[in-house]
Amino acid sequence: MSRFIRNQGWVAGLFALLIFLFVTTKLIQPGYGSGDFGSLARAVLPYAFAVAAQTVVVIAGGIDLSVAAMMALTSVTAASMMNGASEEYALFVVPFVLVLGFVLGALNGVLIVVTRAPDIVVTLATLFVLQGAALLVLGAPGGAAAEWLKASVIGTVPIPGLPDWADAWAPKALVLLVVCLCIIWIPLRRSRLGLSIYAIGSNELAAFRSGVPVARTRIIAYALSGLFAAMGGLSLTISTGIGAPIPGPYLLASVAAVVLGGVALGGGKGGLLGPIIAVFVLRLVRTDLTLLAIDPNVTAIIEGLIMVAVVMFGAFITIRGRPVGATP
Amino acid sequence: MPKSPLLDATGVAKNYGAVAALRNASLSVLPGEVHALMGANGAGKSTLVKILTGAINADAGRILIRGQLLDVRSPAAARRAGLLPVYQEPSLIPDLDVLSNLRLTGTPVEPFRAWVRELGIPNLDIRDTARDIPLAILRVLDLARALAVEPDVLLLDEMTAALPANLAEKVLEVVRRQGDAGRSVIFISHRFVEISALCDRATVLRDGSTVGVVDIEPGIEEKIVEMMLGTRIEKTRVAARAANDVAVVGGSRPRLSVRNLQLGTKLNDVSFDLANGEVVGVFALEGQGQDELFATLAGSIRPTGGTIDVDGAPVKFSHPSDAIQAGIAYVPGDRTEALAMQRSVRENIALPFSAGLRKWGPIRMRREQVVVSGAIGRLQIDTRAQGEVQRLSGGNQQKVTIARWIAANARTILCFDPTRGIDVGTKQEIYKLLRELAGQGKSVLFYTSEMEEVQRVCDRVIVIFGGRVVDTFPVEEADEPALMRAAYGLPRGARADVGILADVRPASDAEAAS
Amino acid sequence: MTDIATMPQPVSFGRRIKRFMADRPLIPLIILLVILVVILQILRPGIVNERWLANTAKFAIPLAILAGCQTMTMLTGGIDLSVGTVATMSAFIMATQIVNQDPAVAFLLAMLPAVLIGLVNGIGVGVFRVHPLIMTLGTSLIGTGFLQVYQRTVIASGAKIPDFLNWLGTGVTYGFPNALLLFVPVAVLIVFMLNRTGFGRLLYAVGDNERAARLSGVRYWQVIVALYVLSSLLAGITGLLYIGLIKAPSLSLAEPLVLPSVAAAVIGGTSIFGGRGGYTGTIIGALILTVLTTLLTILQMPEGGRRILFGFIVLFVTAAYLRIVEDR
Amino acid sequence: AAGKYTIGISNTVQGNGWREEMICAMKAQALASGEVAKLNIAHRNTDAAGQLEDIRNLISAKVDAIVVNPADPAGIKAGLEEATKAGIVVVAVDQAVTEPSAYIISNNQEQYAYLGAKWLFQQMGGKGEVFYMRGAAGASADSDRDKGFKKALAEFPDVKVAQEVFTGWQQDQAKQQILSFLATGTPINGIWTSGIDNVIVDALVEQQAPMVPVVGADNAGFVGQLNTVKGLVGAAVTNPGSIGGAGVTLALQILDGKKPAQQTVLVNPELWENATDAGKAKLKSAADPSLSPEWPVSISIPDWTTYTKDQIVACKGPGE
Ligand SMILES: Nc1ncnc2c1ncn2[C@@H]1O[C@H](COP(=O)(O)OP(=O)(O)OP(=O)(O)O)[C@@H](O)[C@H]1O
Ligand SMILES: Nc1ncnc2c1ncn2[C@@H]1O[C@H](COP(=O)(O)OP(=O)(O)OP(=O)(O)O)[C@@H](O)[C@H]1O
Ligand SMILES: [Mg+2]
Ligand SMILES: [Mg+2]
Repeated sequence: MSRFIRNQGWVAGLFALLIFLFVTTKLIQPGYGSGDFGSLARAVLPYAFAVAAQTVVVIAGGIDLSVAAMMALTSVTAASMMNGASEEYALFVVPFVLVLGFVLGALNGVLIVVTRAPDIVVTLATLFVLQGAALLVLGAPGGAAAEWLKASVIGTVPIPGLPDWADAWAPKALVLLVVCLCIIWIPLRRSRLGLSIYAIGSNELAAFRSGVPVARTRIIAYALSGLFAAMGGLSLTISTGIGAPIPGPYLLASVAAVVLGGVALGGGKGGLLGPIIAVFVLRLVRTDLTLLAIDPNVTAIIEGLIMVAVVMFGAFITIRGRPVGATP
Repeated sequence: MPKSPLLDATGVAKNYGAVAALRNASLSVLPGEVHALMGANGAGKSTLVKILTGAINADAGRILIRGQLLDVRSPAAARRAGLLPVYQEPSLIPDLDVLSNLRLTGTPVEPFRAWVRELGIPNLDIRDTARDIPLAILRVLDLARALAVEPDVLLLDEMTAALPANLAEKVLEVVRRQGDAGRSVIFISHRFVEISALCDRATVLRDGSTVGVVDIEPGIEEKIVEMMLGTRIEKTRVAARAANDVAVVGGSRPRLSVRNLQLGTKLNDVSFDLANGEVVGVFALEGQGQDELFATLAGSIRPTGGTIDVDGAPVKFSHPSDAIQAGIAYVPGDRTEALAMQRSVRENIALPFSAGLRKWGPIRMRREQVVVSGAIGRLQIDTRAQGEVQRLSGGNQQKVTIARWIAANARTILCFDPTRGIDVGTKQEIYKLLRELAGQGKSVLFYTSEMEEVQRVCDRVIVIFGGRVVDTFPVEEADEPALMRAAYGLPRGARADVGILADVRPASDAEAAS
Repeated sequence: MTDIATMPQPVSFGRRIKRFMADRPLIPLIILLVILVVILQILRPGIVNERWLANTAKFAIPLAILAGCQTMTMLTGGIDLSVGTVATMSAFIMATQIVNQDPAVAFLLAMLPAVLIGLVNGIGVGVFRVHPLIMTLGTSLIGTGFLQVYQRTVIASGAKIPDFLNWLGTGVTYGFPNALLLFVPVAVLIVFMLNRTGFGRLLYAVGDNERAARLSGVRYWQVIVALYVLSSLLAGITGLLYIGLIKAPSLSLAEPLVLPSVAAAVIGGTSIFGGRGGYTGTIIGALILTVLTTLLTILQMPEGGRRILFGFIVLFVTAAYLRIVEDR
Repeated sequence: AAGKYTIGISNTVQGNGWREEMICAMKAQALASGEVAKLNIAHRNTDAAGQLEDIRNLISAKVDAIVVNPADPAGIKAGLEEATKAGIVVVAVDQAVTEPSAYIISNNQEQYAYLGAKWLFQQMGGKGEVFYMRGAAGASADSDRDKGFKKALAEFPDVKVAQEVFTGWQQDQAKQQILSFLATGTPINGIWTSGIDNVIVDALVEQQAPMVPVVGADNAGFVGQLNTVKGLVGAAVTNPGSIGGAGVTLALQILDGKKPAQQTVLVNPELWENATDAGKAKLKSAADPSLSPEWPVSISIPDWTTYTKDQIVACKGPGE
């Protein structure tokens, strides 16, 4: 039990915060209902994928500054491929873009391994490269998305055996997110590869000496990051119906959510659930700020304060909660 | 008929920039043999182990396993070839629990558990995160993990150095049985007792070259030392002074006076005095509260009860700097805790000089140079790779941690197992140094995991068991059986009924224990 | 026991050069810089003239000072992402306050937010142990918010660039930019501080092994608070210099310098994990980035291609430098 | 406030003078109209997906109308459609949107570029080299302006683009680019900027480079320079940030049941140059040194905005 609290306490606390925010939202706007929740889920989608992409590499002891640029590139690629193409063609575009993300992500990893330069520099460099590539694909926002793709995040999923009112709270966007993340994350977490990713993040030398193929693991971690980023890029195209070559604000948001979600920058610790809940928290805060019609200039202050306060609080309870006798 | 070697390495060389870690090392191990690899600090033992197990690649050399040429390019390849190391530093992944660590290396769990029990840790929870496990236990887990896959050749790099006596004993016992079972073990240690109890032959390295291979037989010790160091060294018994001398030097007030010290469940009612000019030994089995005692005195942890007086005045430490201000310096047993590994030897030694707010200004480089090189000279630190401490050999790193407080001229030094992983020659130096410090009126609190050290350096010994001081011996009475009995919490005079401790030397029948 | 391995090996000329450079990591960095300049001169013969040198210095100086903030914080394993906001704030406040205030008062008002943000950063990182990336990101959000709120109060009063800052930012004396009058002392001070003062030593020690520093009597929070305040002060001064150079107070004036400042420090050989690096390398790193920007400006190619090239050159420079300096 | 409506505002670029003026114009107009009880402003740096989020949040907040400066004409279609379905009046300002139910009151970006470029090429005598300083690569306003610029270029076959750069609408980047370019010594005959203009003139003055005609926007700083810098010939093309105020007016008209004749209203730019006396006079009257140099001087749009200068400068909305 105490081990559960130690390992999952942060995530549980975050979840409690989320529930608290939902209650607050309902108080602010009594009409807040399932439709609004659907909006929230759709807003969360690109952030959640960005944060998943970031989480994998952070756990592996790295950082990926190219997440947002990767999303932009995959988004414009998808949008320009689907422009004027048939609905069925999108069936080919989606896997193609996912593979593209995976390969480009792997390339990040390969460059890190081969150049031996720090992750932060390599991904900073690829940030520019991917941005440039996105501009070459589409010089200005444009392109299109297949209608069935756009429909895939609108509305709700009828879940057999559940009453309608409950179905209404299962927006397609949320179901899509959960499915996409679980399909990759759960098997990964249970596999030796997953352990290896945690291992190289925790202590690279020890991992190497334990026989972990460090280089290969790092490359795969970045490839997975690329894959998640490609999902994020697709989700952008799906929700906006276009591709935009300028990266959105997903990089810093992803780093912030990773830390809020209890994943140590430095590697080896944490999971995916925390950061995803953190994304919901951050988006819901944004909703509340809008519902309250707070002065927009003050919202920046509030968002910054919340970020700092939550992390400080976390740090504070870890300092306090240290067992007696442990050397700090 | 001579058996053909299981492992045969010849002409191994490895350079780090200008430093030659290995020049021409060779090592040949027979099946079923426990083979010692010996050498002074920095001789290249760890480097050779790393090369044999694929952790680093050699610049030159040839490695044969069962007569077959083998290119061990990675730890995984070495594992496949049946070579398994336990390195000088723990190799479990800190943020994974033990079970995940086993899965990561594909180690079978049940054999591992069996070995862990065998090695004297009955109640390990394999769901514990490695980071939360004490260093000594981690070392044992490393060994159990290696044993569980039944390697052909087991390479143990200073396996016992960080272990308290009870665990070390178990390890030796297990290792010896490996040899009996036909598997080979390469065993690195600076402790001759262990070597003579355990090993069949020894390969001696000096300055990166193999200088000889000898059979272990009574009296060979001197010869090995000679080969290791190139010269004969005097193995002196440092004379401890009688307790009444101390009182004269120190005056009536003790330098450090601890009363009823309490720390959660770890320390109960610890009281003792440390006089000026006195070396007091602390002896304990693993995990009896000695770590916490030292950390408390060093200001790293705040006690939950009791008092500490320095020179008769009560003190409360809330940070190590308070202790340092009071002239109390702490040398931790784990050197990675004490050193800035990427910085130079000089910066590491001079670090306390800049600690205080008042000392943040310009550094007087010349004065610092003098003080630092004085300390380096006094501990004879091998400074060939001094640009970064991490490039020093383990033993030399250990010396840097002590040199720091010699340079800072601390009045009281809390030494936690300072000779861990230090070669014989240097050990003598350190004993001498501690006595010299005592001679200058400084006081030393000295925890050791090696019983014979107690007699070499200490004036008095206190024994801790279950967070309490269970006994205090003048050095004359601190023979090994007495210490061991006390360490197990057995009162003095009850010796007859404890057969287990008849002789602590693992050489004797430790099997009788169970 | 005779063997070739024991004989002194003849060291090849290549190895000797490599070792020479490894001991003096500045030399390869300078060589890389010179190569870039030569390429520039080949592409546009005559461009490398006195005027160009002065302009390059003018733009490299603010970048180099901010990169100095990154160098110092990175030595302790931190990072200061709030420098852009701090510089912008002090610049904006200076330009708007000088209209109605005494210059000295305006200066103090301009440096006030710098001190405050530095203090908050330092306390968050040093006392509450918040990850520096999150802490400084949070304070920079908060700072931006406050700046926007402030901005609304001074719309009517307009802005003015003090002549002195103008002179310092854009002036050239005997071919040397006046900004050097500020930069040279600052650079000398930083280099001296890092190498020859107790505080500098502590930055390295704390970043390398905080526990070791603690056991040596170092109080972590003191070092960290002092460090982040110093970093913020430098950023504030950079802001004043930069407003003198750009002469257009905007609410995002120095933000574009943040990522390059991190890049300059990393290219210059400072490790983001702490304990390793120095300021002289950073200065060259800043020059390299500035020259690179020029190079890309005058290249005739699509913007996408330019960014791709920029990314690859940054990667190449860092990788080449690491290869040369690492003695493996 | 006495008003009855709640108006939601969504904007996706923060921290540049033009957008700040737009927001202030919206606030001032809402206040001056007396019809607005509350403004609900989502104003941050984000992309089209982020704007969708903001629009949906505004729908959740049950505003009566949404005035939006679109991050992209097509990218927020779904959100605008949902808003209309929810009975909310939608007005796009500054740029068009593809959602047919939305009303649009927009600056004509293509015309903006065409007007300035054409004037510039005429000044250059229909031949020579032009330095083309664009906005942010990949932004839709930038590509619209590019169309207008290319259209003018096609009319002057002897004008060549010496160099094309993207300033990212960043002052510092633009200044570094112009200085680098000047250092190459390449002769040019004119400079076209996408609104990052005063730093360009500064650079020419600092470097004592030969003055060439410069085209910029009606930013207070640049307009001031056109009046005062010796030897500078140039033109400011209006691109009023006060379009935001016009958007609020339009939204209120619709809410009050006065639907405009067309769905789209284009506010065409004007060009103020200092090459002729008439132009000079116009520039003189337009100049406003009391404004922040990044703010466009055209702080109001006749027929569309009713606030006073004090009101927009105070930048206060209803209830503040
Ligand atoms: N990464 C490195 N860079 C430079 N020199 C190194 C490096 N690693 C080891 N050395 C040098 O190689 C030599 C041999 O080191 P090694 O660790 O093998 O010694 P050792 O025999 O294990 O000593 P100890 O008993 O002290 O552990 C030492 O002089 C050491 O300074
Ligand atoms: N910067 C330095 N370089 C070289 N040696 C130093 C330096 N600072 C201190 N020492 C040495 O360390 C020892 C302790 O000096 P330290 O200044 O720490 O003593 P202190 O009792 O704290 O003195 P004070 O209270 O005056 O600061 C002295 O032997 C001194 O020579
Ligand atoms: Mg060793
Ligand atoms: Mg050793």
